[in-house]
Amino acid sequence: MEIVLKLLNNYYYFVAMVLFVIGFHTMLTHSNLIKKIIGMNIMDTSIFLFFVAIGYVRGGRAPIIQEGAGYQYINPLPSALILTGIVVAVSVTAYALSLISKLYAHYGTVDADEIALIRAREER
Amino acid sequence: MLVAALDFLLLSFLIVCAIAVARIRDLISAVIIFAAYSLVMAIIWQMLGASDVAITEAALGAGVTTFLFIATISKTKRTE
Amino acid sequence: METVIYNFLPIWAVMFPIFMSVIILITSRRSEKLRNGLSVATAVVTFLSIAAMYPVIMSGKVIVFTLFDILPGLGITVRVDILSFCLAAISSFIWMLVSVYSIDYMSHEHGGNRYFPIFIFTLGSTLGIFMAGDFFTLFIFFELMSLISYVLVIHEETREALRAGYKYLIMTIIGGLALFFAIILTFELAGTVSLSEGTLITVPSTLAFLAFIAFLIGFGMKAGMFPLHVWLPDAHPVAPSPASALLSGIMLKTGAYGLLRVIFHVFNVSVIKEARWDLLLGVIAVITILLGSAVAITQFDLKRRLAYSSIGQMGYIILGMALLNEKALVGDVFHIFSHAIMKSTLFLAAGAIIWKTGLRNINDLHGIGKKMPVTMGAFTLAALAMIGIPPLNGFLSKWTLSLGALDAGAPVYVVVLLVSSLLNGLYYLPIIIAAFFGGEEHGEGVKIKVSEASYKMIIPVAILGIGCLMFGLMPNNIAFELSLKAASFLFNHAMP
Amino acid sequence: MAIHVPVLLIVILLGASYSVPLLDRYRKNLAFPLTIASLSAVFVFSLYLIFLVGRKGPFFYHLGGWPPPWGIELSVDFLAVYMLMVLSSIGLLVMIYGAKDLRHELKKEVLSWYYTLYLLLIGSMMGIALTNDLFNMFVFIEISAIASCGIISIKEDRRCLEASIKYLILSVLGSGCVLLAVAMIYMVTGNLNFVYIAAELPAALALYPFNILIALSLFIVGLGVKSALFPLHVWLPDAHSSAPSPSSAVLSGLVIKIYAFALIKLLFRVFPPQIYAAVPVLDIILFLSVLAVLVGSIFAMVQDDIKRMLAYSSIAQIGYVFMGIGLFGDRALSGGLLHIFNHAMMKSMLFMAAGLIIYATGIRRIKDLKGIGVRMPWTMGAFTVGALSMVGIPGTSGFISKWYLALGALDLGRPFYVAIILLSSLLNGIYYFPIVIDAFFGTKVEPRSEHRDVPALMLVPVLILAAGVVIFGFFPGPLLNLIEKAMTR
Amino acid sequence: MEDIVVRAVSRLIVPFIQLYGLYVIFHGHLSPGGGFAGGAIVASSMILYGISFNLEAGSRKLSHDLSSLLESGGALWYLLVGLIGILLGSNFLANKIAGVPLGTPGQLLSSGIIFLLAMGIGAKVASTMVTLFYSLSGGEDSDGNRT
Repeated sequence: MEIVLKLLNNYYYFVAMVLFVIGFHTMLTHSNLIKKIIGMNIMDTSIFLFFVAIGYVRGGRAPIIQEGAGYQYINPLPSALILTGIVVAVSVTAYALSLISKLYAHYGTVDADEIALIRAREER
Repeated sequence: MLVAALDFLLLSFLIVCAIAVARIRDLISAVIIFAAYSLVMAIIWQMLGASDVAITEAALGAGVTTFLFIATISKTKRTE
Repeated sequence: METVIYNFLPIWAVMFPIFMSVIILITSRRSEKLRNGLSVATAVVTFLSIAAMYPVIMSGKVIVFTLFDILPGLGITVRVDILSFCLAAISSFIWMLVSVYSIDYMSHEHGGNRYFPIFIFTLGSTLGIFMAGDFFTLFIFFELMSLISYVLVIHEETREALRAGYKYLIMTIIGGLALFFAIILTFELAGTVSLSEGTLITVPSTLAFLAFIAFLIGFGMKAGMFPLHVWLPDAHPVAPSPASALLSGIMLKTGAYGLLRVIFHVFNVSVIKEARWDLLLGVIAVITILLGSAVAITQFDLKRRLAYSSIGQMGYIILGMALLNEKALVGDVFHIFSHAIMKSTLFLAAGAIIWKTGLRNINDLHGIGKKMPVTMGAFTLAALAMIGIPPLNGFLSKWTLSLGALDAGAPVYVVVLLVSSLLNGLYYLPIIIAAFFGGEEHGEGVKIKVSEASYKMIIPVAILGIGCLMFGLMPNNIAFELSLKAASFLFNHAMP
Repeated sequence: MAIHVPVLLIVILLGASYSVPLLDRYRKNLAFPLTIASLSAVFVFSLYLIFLVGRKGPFFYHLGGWPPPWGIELSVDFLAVYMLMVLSSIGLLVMIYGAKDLRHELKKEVLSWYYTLYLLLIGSMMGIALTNDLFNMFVFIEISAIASCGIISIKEDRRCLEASIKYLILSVLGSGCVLLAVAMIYMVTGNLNFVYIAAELPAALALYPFNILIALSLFIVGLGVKSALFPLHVWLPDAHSSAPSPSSAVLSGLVIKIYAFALIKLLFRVFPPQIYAAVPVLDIILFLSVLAVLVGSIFAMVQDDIKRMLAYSSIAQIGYVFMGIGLFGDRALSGGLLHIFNHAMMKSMLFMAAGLIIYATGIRRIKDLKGIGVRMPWTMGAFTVGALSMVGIPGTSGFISKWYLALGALDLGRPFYVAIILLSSLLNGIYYFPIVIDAFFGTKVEPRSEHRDVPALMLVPVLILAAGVVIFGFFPGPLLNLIEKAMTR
Repeated sequence: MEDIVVRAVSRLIVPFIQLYGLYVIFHGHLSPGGGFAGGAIVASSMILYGISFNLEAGSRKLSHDLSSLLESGGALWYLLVGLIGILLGSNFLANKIAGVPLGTPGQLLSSGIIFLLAMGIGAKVASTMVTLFYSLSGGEDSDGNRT
């Protein structure tokens, strides 16, 4: 019961973890490379969700200063971090996709297992 | 209370989307669902007060990333 | 404590050959004569610089010099005491003779441009081992010598040589790693590995035992001690004969020297006696002696037989350490001298025969003594000394060893010595008898016209052969004096 | 001005990195000189930093003038300076070597992109070494991951592409773990600065022990994947062997080390020591490192491609670094740190030597290398020095790091690990020496027709590194000094 | 996609998207968004143009030379602006501390160098994204895989 309550209180963290596991699992188990990259994106966004949830102050407002208002703001630092994180994630995605299309040109498939098979056959 | 309900709805939508992305075999569909996932994620972030992140995610996760995925898939195979 | 003198001379004696080896390598492309001349000159100068230390050492002083530190507290240090001097003197002396011998020997072989620099470099590193001031320096030169002498072993580059060389290399690495382990354990236990610090480990413990075993493996490997001797009978015969003479005559002794230092510097007599490690050494020594001699009988390749004989003789030296008393130690150090002289005589003589006739099989050597009387004469002297016939130096060392064994209250070792002498006789005498009294057929009735080898080869052999006789005839010779002093020095050092 | 040197290092490299493609368009022949010039400048600057830190002591640099908890902080201490020295020296030498080799291995159009990626890689690694901020470290780790995948995939043959996608995916997994760990740490401490986290963590440990433990293990897994710790090494052999030789040299020599270095920094500077007493993380690292050392060597023995063999050997050698981390004593850790530099020298030299052989003759198979030493004595001489150093022969730098690791193991009363080190040295000997022996002695092979002369420019870096191995084998004093200071908290 | 509706709509909408992107870039210090998000928006407008007309027409609008100039130039601009801090005697990327005039809060020119930085970032991101898209969809020779 206690655990359920704890979960209810921290449901953002919980959802973030669930998404992380889904993303991680997709990345590890699917042999399709594009699927892997989507999994990577899910994994990354889940961590960003986690970050945002850390910075969230209940009842706080977005950290945009307006004159003369005494609001309580949410922590802006995680947002700054996530922005950087998104940049990184997008660049990795883009790079991975360009690699994948080149791999397709060479192997005719985007499936990691099939590529490994082709490689194994070649080396024999 | 309403806000909390909306939260739950959006979060469960996220999970459903994520699982759907993982399970669906048509890559284009997966990418579209992923775009929806990104948009919902952007909404959640906006609700959490991180509007900077939300706008970036909306532009990138739902926009450019999807373009890139689709461009790649159009050059390669569509089904897994 | 000992009186210490700081002097550059030992460093010079180590570094000069190493430096000259580079010069020789450079000049060897230009002129063969220059290369040979430089090699001999280097060996002579090195011998002279070692000999120059004689008066200082004889007055009981110790020469110490530290070059630089590699790790904090561990550096290249050089230290010459009486034991170091004994070994350095005999090795540089024999090196000098062998360098003269090599000139003609190598003129028929390929790769002289490689041989001479390596040969001189090995001299430097071997002297480095003997004159090292701590185990760290010793280790560095030990590895240097072992790796460089690999090139000497595989000089012929036949398939057989390469295989033997590979075995030698791997065993060397294993030995080096064991030594590394031992030294690091000693360093951890004692905080230093210097030879000038008195006994390093005074209490037997598990770690100390591990260190002892590791030392035994490391140095025993080089000394051809029983279960680790397997590389020796392969590696020594395949090397060119002058190199075999050095490998068997001198480089084996580096292992023996290391063991002496371990027993009397790292540990001491009381620790070893208390922990009964001397028994272990004794058993190993007996097995080594009997095995080496017995297997030598079954070998018909001349150099291979000599190599097995070396294993047996190294057994004597290990036995001398195991007895842990001063008399045995005298015999031990003297046997290092005598074996160095005897074995190099034998290998050089065998080399002269092979060089002249190309024959390696013992059965082909009938009547060779009549054609090469000087060579075979020296061979005979050395072989008789090996067996232990009285007026020769081998007899003197065995006699002292036996006295030591009796002193230690272990007459069984005397029996072992006698048995092994008998076995020695069994494999040396037939060669001599056949050489002088046998008919003149070479194997399948081939007649080869043979005369003596060139004088550059005979003279070193003859000098060494006469050495066997002289050191035996005169019991008060310089080598024996040195042995006496070295033994008392070591023994008193180890008895607090 | 002196105070700005640390940030200038990164700015120079990134600036040069972005200018190269521009230059390539307008002044083609200036791209390479610019690369070399920036790398040399960085090398000089990092030497200057060693001098500066030695004289004035460690200092911090605040980006944007914002002091820490808010701003990003660069910490210029002995540890960082040591790593900067390693990165800049090896980086410069490998690039000098690459001048000719890349022209041979890559297409002309992508040459300038290679310089871009290379400078980006070195710059980001310097960032990892310098930064004192957890998230900033993550960003640099990601940049270096992309750049290092880039310098593999840039040689567009299918093996490289496959290797780099494998590397990319595993490395993204690793950085996902690192990012989550960063989030965890931020959650419990509210800080990203190393110093502040270290101050907060002991108190936080009592409140949220699980979060911190999860963060610790995620760091180890994430950085372990990137530095090819044993069961996570699967990407390394393909990636390092198929890449162009300069890439292999810098990947094996520097890239895997920088992550191990980051882990050292985290474990040593950030996490409180009492956590290691409570949970056996270090023992797990130690166990894995033992496996790495042995399995890496055993796999290396059965390879017949020389670069693949070197790659497997890297797995074994990174095991030494992790063994130093796992033992966690002062001397063991200094052994590990020392091995970072020593292995960087040895392995990049070996890869460059292998690259030279491939450049000159096209031979990759170990069996075909017989007699190569007679034709390429200098190259194989350097290779021999590297092999000796791998085995740990005294007088080479490999010996010094082994000595320290072994002493560290004995300090903790664990002679077993000394035995492991010795066993692996023996294994190293078993697979390195036959190559050397075959190269110099034994059967001579006919010189093949496609023999190409080796330009001096390629040979010089190899010889410099070989000399470095020997020099630091005899005079490791300055290095040890630096590491000793780095070890003091 | 030769659809007249799509073409007409996108012709109409692209300028507005671009304007919005520029707005996001230049108001990064005042409102949500910034160089990166704005750059991505500008890029997506160009990609939209490329998709709805055809790729060749799209890539003609932003030539390879220009985009690579923008890519490198954007990053270099960022570094150069960062150096202003050092030149003014403070640290790298220093803004207020170095004495850069900030202007009045709430106005466009109110953030010192951040405004300048955002411009650089926006240009780089936009051009990089476009290059990436074209190289992925096979519009031109693919070597734009860096960020």
